[in-house]
Amino acid sequence: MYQSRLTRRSITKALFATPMILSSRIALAADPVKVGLIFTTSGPFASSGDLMAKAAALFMKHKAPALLSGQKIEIIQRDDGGPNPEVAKRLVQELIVRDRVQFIGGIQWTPNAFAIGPLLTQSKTPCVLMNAGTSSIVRSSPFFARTSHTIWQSCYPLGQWAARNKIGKAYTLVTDFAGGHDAETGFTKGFTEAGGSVVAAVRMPIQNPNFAPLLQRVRDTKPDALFVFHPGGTQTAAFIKTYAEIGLANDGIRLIGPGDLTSDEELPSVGPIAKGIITAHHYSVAGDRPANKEFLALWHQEYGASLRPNYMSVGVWDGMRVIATTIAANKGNGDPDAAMETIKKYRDDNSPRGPISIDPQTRDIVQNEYIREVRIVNGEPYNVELETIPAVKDPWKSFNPA
Amino acid sequence: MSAAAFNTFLDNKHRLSWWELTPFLVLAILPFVARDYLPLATQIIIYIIFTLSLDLLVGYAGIVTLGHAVFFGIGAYTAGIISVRGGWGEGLSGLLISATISGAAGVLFGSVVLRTARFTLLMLTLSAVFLANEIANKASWITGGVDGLSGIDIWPLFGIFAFDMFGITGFIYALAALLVVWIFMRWLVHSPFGQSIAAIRDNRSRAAAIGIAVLPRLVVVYGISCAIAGFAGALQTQVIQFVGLKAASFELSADVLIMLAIGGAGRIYGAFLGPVIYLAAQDYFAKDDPVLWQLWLGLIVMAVATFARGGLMALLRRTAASSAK
Amino acid sequence: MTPALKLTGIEKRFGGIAATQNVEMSLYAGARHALIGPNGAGKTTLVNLITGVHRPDSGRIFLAGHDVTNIPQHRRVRLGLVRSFQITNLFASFTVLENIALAVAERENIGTSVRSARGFLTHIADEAYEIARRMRLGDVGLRKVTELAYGQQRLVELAIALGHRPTVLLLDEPAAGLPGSDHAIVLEVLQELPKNVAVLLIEHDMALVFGFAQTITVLAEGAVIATGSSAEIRSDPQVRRVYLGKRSR
Amino acid sequence: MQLTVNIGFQALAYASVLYLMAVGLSVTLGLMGFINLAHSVFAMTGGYLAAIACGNYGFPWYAALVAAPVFVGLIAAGIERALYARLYGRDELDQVLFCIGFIFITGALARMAFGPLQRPIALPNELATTISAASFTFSTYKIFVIAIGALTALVVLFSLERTRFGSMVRAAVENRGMAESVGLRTTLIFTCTFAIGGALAAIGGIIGADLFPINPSYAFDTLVYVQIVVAVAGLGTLRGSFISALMIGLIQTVSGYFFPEYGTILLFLAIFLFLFLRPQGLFGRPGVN
Repeated sequence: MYQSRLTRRSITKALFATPMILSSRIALAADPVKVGLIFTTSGPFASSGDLMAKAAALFMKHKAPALLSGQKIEIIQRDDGGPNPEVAKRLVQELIVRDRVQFIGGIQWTPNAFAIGPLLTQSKTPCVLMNAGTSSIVRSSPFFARTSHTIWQSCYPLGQWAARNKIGKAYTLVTDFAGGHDAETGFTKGFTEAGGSVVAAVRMPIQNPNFAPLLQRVRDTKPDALFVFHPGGTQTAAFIKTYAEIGLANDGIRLIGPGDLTSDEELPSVGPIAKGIITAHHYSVAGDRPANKEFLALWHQEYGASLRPNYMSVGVWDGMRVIATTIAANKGNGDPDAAMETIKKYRDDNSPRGPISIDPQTRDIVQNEYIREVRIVNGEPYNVELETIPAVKDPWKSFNPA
Repeated sequence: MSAAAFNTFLDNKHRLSWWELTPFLVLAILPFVARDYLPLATQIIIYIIFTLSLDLLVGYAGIVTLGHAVFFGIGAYTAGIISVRGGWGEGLSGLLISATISGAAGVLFGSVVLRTARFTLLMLTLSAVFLANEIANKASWITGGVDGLSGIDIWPLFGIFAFDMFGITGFIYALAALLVVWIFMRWLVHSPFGQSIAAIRDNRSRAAAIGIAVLPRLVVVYGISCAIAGFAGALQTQVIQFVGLKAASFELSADVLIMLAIGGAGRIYGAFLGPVIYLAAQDYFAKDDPVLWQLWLGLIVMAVATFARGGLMALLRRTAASSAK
Repeated sequence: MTPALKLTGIEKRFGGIAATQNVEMSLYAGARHALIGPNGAGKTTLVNLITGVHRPDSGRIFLAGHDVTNIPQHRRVRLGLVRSFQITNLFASFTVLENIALAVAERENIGTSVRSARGFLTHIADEAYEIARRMRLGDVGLRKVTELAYGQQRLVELAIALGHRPTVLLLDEPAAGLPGSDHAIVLEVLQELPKNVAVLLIEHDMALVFGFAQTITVLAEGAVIATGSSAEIRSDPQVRRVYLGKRSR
Repeated sequence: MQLTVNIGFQALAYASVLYLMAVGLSVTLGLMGFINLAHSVFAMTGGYLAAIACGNYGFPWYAALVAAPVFVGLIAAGIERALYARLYGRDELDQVLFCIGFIFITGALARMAFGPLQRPIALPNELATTISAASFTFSTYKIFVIAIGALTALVVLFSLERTRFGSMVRAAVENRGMAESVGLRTTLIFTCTFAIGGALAAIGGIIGADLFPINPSYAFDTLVYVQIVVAVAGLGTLRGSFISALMIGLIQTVSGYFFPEYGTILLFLAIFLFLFLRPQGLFGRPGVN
């Protein structure tokens, strides 16, 4: 279809003028709409990408057909191998130019998201962010929308909660990249506004094999609580084990952070020592909602009882739903502006994480935040939801109006 | 056998053969037959230039390094910083400045590490690449750290040709850069200087005994190689308008070493074949199953190291020789 | 007349072992001088000291009157001090003629040149061929050195040294590893060396030494125990005791 | 005081793991001049074996700690004969490539067999506790790790100095030509030491799983740390590895405590300067390269 249009004239024209690819992207309803998904399925962070890819496949199999009523979607999945913006940029460029996708989705990493922003604007390709959580990303292109979360969304309310719950002095320890910086500033603002004080703010390298000296320092500083953000995955278990081993819990230093700290899939391998960690986040497998029960039933039926999904899986699950709904609403006509309008009106009261919607002004997600505590349920650790903070918009954007 | 025969032999060995132009012919027609693949082709060209720089070290001077990405990274970051922090977006001068800086860094570094050999040299280059990566990570106020340096704006070339999303300008720009580097490399390795470098590779102690100042000459080659590596890095920055930590990583050092080995070291055109095969295969296989690709890549690299020394170029040469008989 | 090569009081210790003790020696232009001694007498160490691979602990080395004790190896080569190696030490990926041409090119100072994209300039090629022909290597000039028979490789070893037009030539066992039948060729080649070159021959084979050298120095345990004509050396009782005695053991 | 003890304790635990993972390398390098960048593959194999045995089949942890290294040792011997032996005496480029290829293959196989997630090795309950003495709190597990590290170092030193096999290994490392000329079968010695080195690395992989989590990219993640232990110790020495591991453990821990933001820079800067000033390493002989 596309190939036949590449006449000699169009090639010559393409070589000497900036071509309009918009026209080449308009497809008939019978043609599959191509959706490019970028996950991290190789390298040291492959484990979380795998959970994201599984969620996309699960949605396509069980939920998409009913939503799409005959319209076909072709998924083209690509691997960026981790926080590799140059790779992500090339993949997106190829997806747009070579594969002519109508939507981009996925994107686990903030730097990768920033790298592709200009491409999306230039080519007018809507992109649904299904994990990357730095607040300012959606401002870098009008074609970004987000179904995951922002880091401020969980860290700022957590700061307020901490100050209200007998934590006066906090020590912050975050991974040194944009996400970590957001976590540090978001928590600090919420915490200090509510009367708490931060005694030390340390940024650690993204790949750190040795948490022991960092945590020893925390113990010697004797704060009331340690606020931690790291990008989850393999670091989760190592971190919590070291926390227990250095004896911070014995000294009464509480461990708090956004949900990345106690990511659901890693909790079983951490074991009972994770008990008592307080986190704020938008999704837990322990969430007591019918939509979540259904989601988990499908997941375990497909991938076995021992593998848990996590918040990233849910970000993808809802993100795929946004894309499928948009395609159905516009009958796959490929008009990016119409697609963005549809996305801005999206709302779903029955997500596994509770009611969610897209804020039409910011194109960012509005969702409940839950304060959770790790508790042992039926012999396994879970993030049990204690409090609900309803319909949280990204706080960063209200403090930093565009 | 006579002196004239020797002259003829030298002529045959060093003169330009028609087949040496084939890579450029193939690349020149690419925009007309495979427009969708231009971003990939541009990436391949950038890696060819980088691999050429490594070939000068490994293939011609016999210096094995695990840290060549340090200099690719210096070039890449210099080009990015000039644009983002300095506001200077002119491409050609950006390339030259970046190449000069990484060349100078290479001379400094080379005059330190080339006094050692084998394992120690490998370990020095290995710790250098981890050090460089961590410096780029920590100096985030100028490099962007883990998030990388974005917002690089390269002005249209000669004020006319803007870098477009389809990568046509980028492709032609990179191709022209490759042509320049190739002419320079070819001229260098076939000159008496290049021959003396190969003599040092063959036999260091004999080279000193025929009056070659071994260390200074290796330092010069090291500097040249690093300048070319930096040139490649700067080119990548300008074309994709982004620099990340991978530009100065052990991973990239290992990748380029693999590309060179698959193509074949010490023959210039091995540095063309290696990246083409590696990146094209990666593009084709890794997309669907990165794990299987990693397995195959590992098997190929091990097989090349164990059985097929000299890589594809040696294989081609043997095939050509046996079919000529 | 200034000696082409002069050593005064050369001493070198490795760890606790004295490898060279107070060696004095003078070679004039055109000298045909042999250095003999049992295994481990310090002959190769002395060559390494003269050429600059090692630095002596004390003593001085003069080349045509210039003190070269502290200058690096490659600069001594440029002053005309050239050696060959006991173990064949060639440029393996090059042909015979290229091996020689590399040395000629360095003498002509074009080893750092990038003027010619054709490898070597014509006059260098001609000279390399001329040396190869004299060394009976004309017919194999375009073969890779690794393809040659061992005897021919030994000749390439000498040819590379000659490529530098040395004023002082140190030959470290040029016949090492060759069957006795081939020694005649080596001797022939040696006798055809340019007349004005000062040659120091280190050799085990007595026939070769006595056939070639006008003067012989005997080294034992790093020290010179005798210097003289072949007749004097043959009859020296200390040499017979130390040198021939050890060899027969 | 308390600080010194705590930092020293952490450094010692880190060093013990690093030492076990690296000690076999100095033998490979000293004995056969082989630059084995892929040595961590054996630590990874040990870790996976223990994780699967304990996690899936309910093997007792202590039994796995003994059985897995023995198994890895046997595998290492087979791989040495079948693959490594082909590359002895080759130039460093071939050896480096071979190792990178080997790491790729094992990483891919691990990913296929065990998935991308890291594999925890559950500790026995009595080790997952802390011991308090006066105002100090120590992890029982780390004490155990240090004990194993120290014990191994002692056994290695003792067998090198006092056993017949040890003196053969020393002779072969220090002067291979000489050892062969007096009739030592260096090939056999090498296969044995390679296997032992692999087994020790496997112990390191198991007890160090909290420091270096067992996952498919393990061999790449740990490559540089293991190599620099040997580079700092020096070639042609089998005794320097423990001290060198300790130095690296100290730099890591001290900089992690006082300069958490610049720990990695300091480590690699120190290594680089050290190797430049002393290319032969702590205990290596000059000229052995």
